[in-house]
Amino acid sequence: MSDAAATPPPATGAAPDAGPRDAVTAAAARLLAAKVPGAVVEAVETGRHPSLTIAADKLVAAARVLHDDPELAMDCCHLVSAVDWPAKTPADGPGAIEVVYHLVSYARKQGAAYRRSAVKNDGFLVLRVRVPRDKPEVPSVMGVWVGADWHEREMWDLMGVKFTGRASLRRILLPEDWPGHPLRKDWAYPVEYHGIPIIPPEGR
Amino acid sequence: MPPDNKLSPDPATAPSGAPAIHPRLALDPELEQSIILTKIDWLKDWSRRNALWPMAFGLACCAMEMMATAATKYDLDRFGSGVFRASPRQADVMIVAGTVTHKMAPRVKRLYEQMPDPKYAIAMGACVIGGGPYSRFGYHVVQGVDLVIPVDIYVPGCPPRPEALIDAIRKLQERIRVRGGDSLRPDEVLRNRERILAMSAS
Amino acid sequence: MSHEPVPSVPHVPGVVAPKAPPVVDASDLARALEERSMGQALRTEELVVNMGPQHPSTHGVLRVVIKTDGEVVTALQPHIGNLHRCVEKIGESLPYYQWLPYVDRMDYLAAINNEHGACIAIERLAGIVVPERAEYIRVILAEVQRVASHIFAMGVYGLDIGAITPFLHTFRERERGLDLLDHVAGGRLLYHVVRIGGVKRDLSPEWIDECHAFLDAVEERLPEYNTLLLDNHIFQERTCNIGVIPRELAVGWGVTGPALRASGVDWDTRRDAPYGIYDRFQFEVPVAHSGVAGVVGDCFHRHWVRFKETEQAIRIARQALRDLPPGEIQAKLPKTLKPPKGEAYVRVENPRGELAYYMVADGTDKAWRIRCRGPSFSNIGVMTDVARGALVADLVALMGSLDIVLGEVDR
Amino acid sequence: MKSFLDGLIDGSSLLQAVPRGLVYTVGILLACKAVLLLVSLFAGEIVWMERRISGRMQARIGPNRVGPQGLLQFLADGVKLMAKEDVIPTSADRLVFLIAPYIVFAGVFAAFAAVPLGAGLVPANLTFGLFYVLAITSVEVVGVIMAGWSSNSKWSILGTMREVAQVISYEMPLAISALTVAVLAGTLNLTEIVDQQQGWVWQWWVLRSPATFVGFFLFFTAALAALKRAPFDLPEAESELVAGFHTEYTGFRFAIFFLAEYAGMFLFSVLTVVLFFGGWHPGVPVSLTTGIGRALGFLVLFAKSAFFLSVMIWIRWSLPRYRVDKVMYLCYKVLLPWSVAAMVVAALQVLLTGGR
Repeated sequence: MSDAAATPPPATGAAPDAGPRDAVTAAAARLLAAKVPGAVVEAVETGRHPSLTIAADKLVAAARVLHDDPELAMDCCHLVSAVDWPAKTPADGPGAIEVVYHLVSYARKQGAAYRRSAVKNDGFLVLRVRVPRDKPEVPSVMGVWVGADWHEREMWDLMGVKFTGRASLRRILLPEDWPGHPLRKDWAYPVEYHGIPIIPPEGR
Repeated sequence: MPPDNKLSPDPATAPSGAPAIHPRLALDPELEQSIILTKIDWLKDWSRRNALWPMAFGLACCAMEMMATAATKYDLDRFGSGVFRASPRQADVMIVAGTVTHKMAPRVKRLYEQMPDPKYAIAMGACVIGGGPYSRFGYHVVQGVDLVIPVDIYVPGCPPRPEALIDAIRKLQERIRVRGGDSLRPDEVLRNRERILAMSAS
Repeated sequence: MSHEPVPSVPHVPGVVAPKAPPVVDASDLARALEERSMGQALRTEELVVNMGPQHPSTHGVLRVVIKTDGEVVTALQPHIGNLHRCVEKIGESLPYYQWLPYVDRMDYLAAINNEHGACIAIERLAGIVVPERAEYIRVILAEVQRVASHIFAMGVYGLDIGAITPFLHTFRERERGLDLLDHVAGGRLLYHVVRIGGVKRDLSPEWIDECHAFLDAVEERLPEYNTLLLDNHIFQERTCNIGVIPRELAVGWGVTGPALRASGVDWDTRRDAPYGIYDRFQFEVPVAHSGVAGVVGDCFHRHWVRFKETEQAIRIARQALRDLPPGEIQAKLPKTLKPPKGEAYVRVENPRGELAYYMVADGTDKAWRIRCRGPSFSNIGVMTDVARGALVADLVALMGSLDIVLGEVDR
Repeated sequence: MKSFLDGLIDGSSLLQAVPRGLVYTVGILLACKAVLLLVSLFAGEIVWMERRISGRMQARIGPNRVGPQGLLQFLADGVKLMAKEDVIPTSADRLVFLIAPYIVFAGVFAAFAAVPLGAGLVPANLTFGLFYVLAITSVEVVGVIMAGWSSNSKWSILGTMREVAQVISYEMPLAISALTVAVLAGTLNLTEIVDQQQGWVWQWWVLRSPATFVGFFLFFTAALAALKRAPFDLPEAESELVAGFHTEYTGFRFAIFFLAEYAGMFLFSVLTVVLFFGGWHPGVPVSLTTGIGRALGFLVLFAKSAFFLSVMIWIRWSLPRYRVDKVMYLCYKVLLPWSVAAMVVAALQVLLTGGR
């Protein structure tokens, strides 16, 4: 995690502007501070992009706590995304890949108070995990949310994030022998694939 | 990848130096004029163009328009082409409706090969003709299905309207009427491939 | 294709797996003798069948490898990606304005709902306020699209079950809906009519009359569809208690939309986390209950929820048509849209479930990262856990009831 | 047939010159050819009928470009299929694969030998005609098993398993419900059964006894299943099994399967008419023994069977498909008990009233 901390902060979500605290994020931050100490690296509870940055090695424990807590009851992992943040210059280190989890609760959603708050943040709890770009290994949360299975496979396929501690991490969309991970910013278009020529974007 | 999936033209069928002769022209000129043969040929072509059974094979958005063409308002069955066969063995025309991706290309080729001769292919939609909107940045999209299988009729549009597909069927019927119902000649196979290869190399 | 055993399509011959060379040793012989003595000399083997990518009921190019014991499915693995069209990469490569048409092509049966979500996400990034009239037009178009998509899904489900005529009957009404959208957008299937900051064209009074006529026609026809499907004895036998997705499984897999409501979860994004102006309309969210037929979470309820939702979509569209205010339909926008640094996560209720966009802007005219969550992507996943022990025919019924569109699975 | 040929020979001096055996052989072959042509033509037109009726049901038009109103559509389809490449999969069992379609067709076609299409218009007026027809149609299953097994395709084998289970099971209710008529009529000869229905409409077997009334519905349902028509079209369920047992068949061989299916439809609708609906008797007491009368009788029979064909088509395009276990349930727990009950009632009726 120290590698990731050394990388420059991402261009997004870091600037907390003034505003009301997001109740869900704040509750999650409190819960994690009590149950899994050291899990929350950075907590943004206000502004347009409230989120919790979680240490990669504590992710599964934190996910389990968020899932099992009767108050929060984050029973659905809506989406697993990954964002590539390559370093501007080689001196800045390897750059980072940020894995973003959008969690939502269906068990808790009953009640008018939640519905009002849902308008603000759509009711999502956003978790971020930042890992170095040259060694993007994140523990899998498939054991907690079974639906994360395919999302993780897709992020391995397109972004090359290695999710550890899960059964099989195969490509899901692209063929198994596809060169590289296309959503990496430095990925180059292949010239041909199995005898079918591909005209690169510059040629079209 | 096993060699049978190699998408480059087979050297045996690729055009050699001499221009390939259309099988119908290869007959003895005198025999060609024979009434019976002409009549049988006419009957064959007549039946082929009036009973073009498409394969029930949709890839993407265009497949919805293909279904619309077969359905209530447009009714492809009027032209005898309403029998969508799920098995390629019983289909005559493969309407490649929708984006062909690199993962799908070997299967498209294989399905085409599973169809019995004479067989025809209609490239429906921009994606199938040349990659369409995905041709530039869509790394996983084949830039034209004619890199994989020979295509008889191209239908532009994204997606083409059902009228356009009906027109394509009519065009295919016209093509069979004018130049006989045999499948594409070897020298016509993958003709676009050379062009694409040249562009790719530059 | 070295990565897969055989890139086989259904017609690849090979009923019997190649026999391994006979290796006989004493223990094998002993076991064989023992089996024979127990009356198990008849050797049976499981059949691995490749369903798709060219199969009439995989709704496109889904490939499902199923292991069957006779007719009973013992294991199943969906393989997707045959329609991966790189929408996320294109989103990073093209300006926001130019990316919008690609969104249509994700869920090609509900193009307007896709556009709606994408525009909301971009507007939230850039802080654009949409004129009132445009908001209403968006809702009208989205609900017309939802009606068209749902009746199409109902008809296609009939096709999967083996009834061909309902499909064509629903198509007749769907054509009217498509004609309506065609009049506004100039395209039958993919529209690009919902634009950033508004909509492309205004609705004429004639269009509104025609829209009312369409909604009336669908409402009138819905009982007819039900006679052919929902109330049909054979249909009920084919769908009740089949492919039951329990609530926990549905939520865990991230199943959304009609499939989630059919599992008994009372959630509709339009009501519970409203986007656009959906909080202004009165409508009910149909949730499966055991009072209809079958058990909650089965194929029948997914179809039933779809039917009920069609009624509600008609209701919303009528309210929007009634309240349609006059005014502008397009906000003033710069020539090059450069949203400030930031991110947005927007989910909208598509006919198939919750479509979500995660957008990260870096201050340029192109997004830094766009991630789309296709609802069908999660809806297919649940199949692996549900289909075990079903018959092949039930598998088709289950697949059809989830109403997947491969365009948004593979994106 | 023999008496007809004898009459022909006696009337012609030319034919008397050739050996009688040769005349019989040629005559039989010609009759076969005529029936084959007739059946093929009917099967083809049933295909056209089905496509047009389904088109109407679905707010479409259906084929209307080839010939007047698309009547020649079946010809185009047939010639095209014959002119197609004949693909035999490499891993198929070649011989079995090649002969399977003929066996399927032979099963249906041979049944027409004993089916009367009009007064005296029966190739072989067998005393056990009904038994023969029900028995010979079972040959079709053998052909289907051969086709499915030899194709060496997984979809084919699944379709074959369904076909075998279904058709063999439905033989029982089919035969038993047909026998309700035979029990009451006291004969298995189809011509005699028809002749017993001469006169007014209430002389038709379907209205003459509660047993035959129920028997008709059981017979028709079982016939749908035996024909693999929807809602029992599981062996070739397109949305499940691609094309079922004939997935691997191309061109001419596929055309034969196609023809056999529609010829089977024609066969069973004729059989329904012959057994339950008065055959060629129009339902009013008129004599149909003259030449014109026979021709009219044939038309009447054809019109009646066209009605039942339409019902089959109507059912096919309206109903969803049953699932394989429900099909079996319907056979063994519904149709079979009911048909046995109908049979018992018919037998009791014969005992109590002496039949008729």
